[in-house]
Amino acid sequence: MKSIESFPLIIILILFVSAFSMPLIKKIKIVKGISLVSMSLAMILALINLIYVIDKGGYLYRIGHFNAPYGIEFRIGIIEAMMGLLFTFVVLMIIWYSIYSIDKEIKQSKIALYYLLINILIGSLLGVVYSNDLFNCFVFIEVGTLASCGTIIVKDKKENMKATMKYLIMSCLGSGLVLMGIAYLYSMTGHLNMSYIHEELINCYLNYPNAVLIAIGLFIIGLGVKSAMFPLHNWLPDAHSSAPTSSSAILSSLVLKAFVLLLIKILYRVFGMEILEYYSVLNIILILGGLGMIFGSVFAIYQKNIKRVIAYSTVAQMGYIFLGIGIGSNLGVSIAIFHIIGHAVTKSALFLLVGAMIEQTGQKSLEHLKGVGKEMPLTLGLFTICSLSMIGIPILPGFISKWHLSLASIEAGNTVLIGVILLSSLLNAVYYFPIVINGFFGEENLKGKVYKSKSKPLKELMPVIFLVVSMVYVGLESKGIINLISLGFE
Amino acid sequence: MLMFLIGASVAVSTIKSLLGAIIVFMVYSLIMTILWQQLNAPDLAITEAAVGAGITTILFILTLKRIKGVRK
Amino acid sequence: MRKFLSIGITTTLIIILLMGVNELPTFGEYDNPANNEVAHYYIEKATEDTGAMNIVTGIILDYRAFDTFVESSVLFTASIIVLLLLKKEKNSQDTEIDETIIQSTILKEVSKVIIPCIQIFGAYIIFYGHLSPGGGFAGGTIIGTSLILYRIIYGKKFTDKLLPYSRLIRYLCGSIMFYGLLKGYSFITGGNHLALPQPSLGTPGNILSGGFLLPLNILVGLIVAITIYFFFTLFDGGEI
Amino acid sequence: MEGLINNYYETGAIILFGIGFAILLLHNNLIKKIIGMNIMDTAIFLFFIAKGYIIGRDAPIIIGAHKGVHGYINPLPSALMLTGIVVAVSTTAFALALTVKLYDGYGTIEVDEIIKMRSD
Repeated sequence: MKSIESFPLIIILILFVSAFSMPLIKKIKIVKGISLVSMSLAMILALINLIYVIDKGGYLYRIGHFNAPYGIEFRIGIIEAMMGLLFTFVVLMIIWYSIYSIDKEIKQSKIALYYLLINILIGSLLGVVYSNDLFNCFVFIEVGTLASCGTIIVKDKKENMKATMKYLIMSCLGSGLVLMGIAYLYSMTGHLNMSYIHEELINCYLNYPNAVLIAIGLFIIGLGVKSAMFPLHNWLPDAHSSAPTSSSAILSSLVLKAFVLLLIKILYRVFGMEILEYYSVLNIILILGGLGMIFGSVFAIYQKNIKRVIAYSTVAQMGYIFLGIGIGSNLGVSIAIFHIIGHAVTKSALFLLVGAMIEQTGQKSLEHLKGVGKEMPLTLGLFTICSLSMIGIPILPGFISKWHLSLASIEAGNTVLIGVILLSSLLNAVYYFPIVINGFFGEENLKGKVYKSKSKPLKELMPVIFLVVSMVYVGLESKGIINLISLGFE
Repeated sequence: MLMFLIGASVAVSTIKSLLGAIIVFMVYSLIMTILWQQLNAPDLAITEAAVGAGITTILFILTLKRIKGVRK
Repeated sequence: MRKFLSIGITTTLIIILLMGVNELPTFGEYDNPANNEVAHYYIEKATEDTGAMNIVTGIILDYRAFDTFVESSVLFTASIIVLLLLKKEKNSQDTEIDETIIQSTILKEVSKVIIPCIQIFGAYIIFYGHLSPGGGFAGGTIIGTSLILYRIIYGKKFTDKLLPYSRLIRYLCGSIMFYGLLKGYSFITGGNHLALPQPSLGTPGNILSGGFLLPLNILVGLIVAITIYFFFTLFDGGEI
Repeated sequence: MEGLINNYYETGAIILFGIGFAILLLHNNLIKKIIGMNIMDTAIFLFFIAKGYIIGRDAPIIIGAHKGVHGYINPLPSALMLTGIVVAVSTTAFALALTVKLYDGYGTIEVDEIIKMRSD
């Protein structure tokens, strides 16, 4: 049974090594096969690992022959194992979807390299999630950044390049700041391992009052840039809306989440509650999260392009996660992590559905998508379920996280937040409902459209249906999941 | 030496000509190499001399050449 | 306006960060927190544990080898993306772009002597990476540079025959995969406390010592050299 | 203030970091931006290396007999920064390739001109 402990490492190695083999293979079908097989293998291993962790509790896993402060180690708790399963599952579905549609979006010669980049990207994100070593995390972040820029640029259009440039510059700033933060921490403590830094820092943070605060600030800004915290989000809509469908699904549902998770790990594992309370930095995250929730939705209302609407909605949803982190109580952070799960599933389904609509009708703007419900009823039906979750209709995960966030804010004695959450839900409804209503009942555009004329074959929509089903499942099982998370957070 | 580095970096931002900026940056890299050798990090110094001053500069100049080449 | 803004932001940032530096431990002191038992452990045990005389090589290829593995994949990813961006489709344009092959005989004769010297120096840095400063990255860069010189002096046709794209990419992927498997074996046996056979460390100081260090250094050198050559050719013309 | 003068290497590194940051964030030309990024990265490397240095110690390479724990500087920062340099080079290469592509597409490498072209 001991060998199950090395599964996280094996997952990462499988993903990387299978990625390295891809340029050697000429036939695209085999590349797609390798990508699917490696990802499903990774998912199975992650599932076994999760069951093992729930059964036996978390553990530390050393990489190589040397123990923690000298070598690098992974820390696998319930949260990490759960994230591993979530990431591999969502990516598996997205790859499944992309196998049918990717040929239409990018050039034939680039498809093999595209799957290579996706594999490396997911491997690096899992590395960020699992690793317990700050510098190791940094290197993984860099791989992830480069690979995610690569998945945007494959489309080879002008606006892609512009968006990627913006993204690349912003994330270089972010990684520079993170590395500076690591430098500060290293010079204060002499360790790179998160647990050891925490032990050392608890003893000496009073000696360096400013430096610790600056280090916290560097991490928050640096990772905030990468995970689209509110005032630093301006690269996101361009990048996510111009990328190919499957890339924007991955970027929006997973890449941001890995960085948020790293921020949670750094704030609560490296610095710890004591230091955070001493400096009261959490309030800043709280305010920024709240602002992000409202302004993200407000911007989304004014967008004409359907992909940009969903991209801005991501900004708003990231606001919920930051709000959860900022509340600072145990419940708040658990809900933030729960929202990561719910949002990852929902948003990837949304992006895939919108991608399907754009692909079949050839229209991007909301104006032209009126009446799409007649042509593609199943697609729009699934879209409706997902948007209901975003708005917050009971049973679906969006509602559960909003409900518990309100509970957490009452617990923290901050009732203003409930107003913010309500307002944000209302704004969500303002931009999601018109899409659905106009889609089904947009009278003026219905003429000349044949029922189901453009709907996708069922087998191509299967992965999306799986995602939606799992979303409903997450909603139904929310109690168990939240309990598990808070168990893992202890 | 540090003052020189700071001067070089300010110069990079103010120099109008791109080629000039790249060359100043190359000099900056070389000075950085010497500094690291003084700080007893020879591995790093070798790598920086080969990578920072060599490859990065070559890449910059090739880019510049391509950009200028298109303009003609 | 923009200028003032930039100066303002710079000074604020610098002042904020300097406030932190002000409190940090003094430069060059022995009892800084950074020089704790971890650093001492490395200095004391590196030769014994890894067989490397150069402690830095011991750290990057053994203690923190996972970092280095990920880092090689950064390099690999970058080269793939540059390939994605700049590679021209074959026969998309007529290939008769006027290529400036340098016709000087002196240059060719001199380079015949000098380039092998550069390559030998690069190989020396790679092979002695665990004994003296240097290692895979520096040595690989130097060899890559020598390949670039070949291309500059002898022209594209010569290097295309010598180093065709398909062979290079095969070497690149092969070496990085081999690296991953080799290190993966070592990681997993180490992490599970399995007593599977490991290469012997040999006498410290010999070139054939240090277990995995020498092959790893060679692989890293190969990866870096090919990547550097890729970068050059892609930036130069986009054809490889 | 005394801390700043004692830590003069770190102070210099921070100033360089700030300058690189400003160039990266505010300069208009893409090539200059990339140079700024490189300056920022090398500044951080300098900071790290300065943290590992101990006055009067040798480089961490054992030549002849082992001098014991008190003979060598801290080797860890060098090892970390070796990784960092390679990462920086990869990012630089990517950014430059993107610059070339952008130039092919838009015919300029000034950022605000590129952004203006959206409205066309």
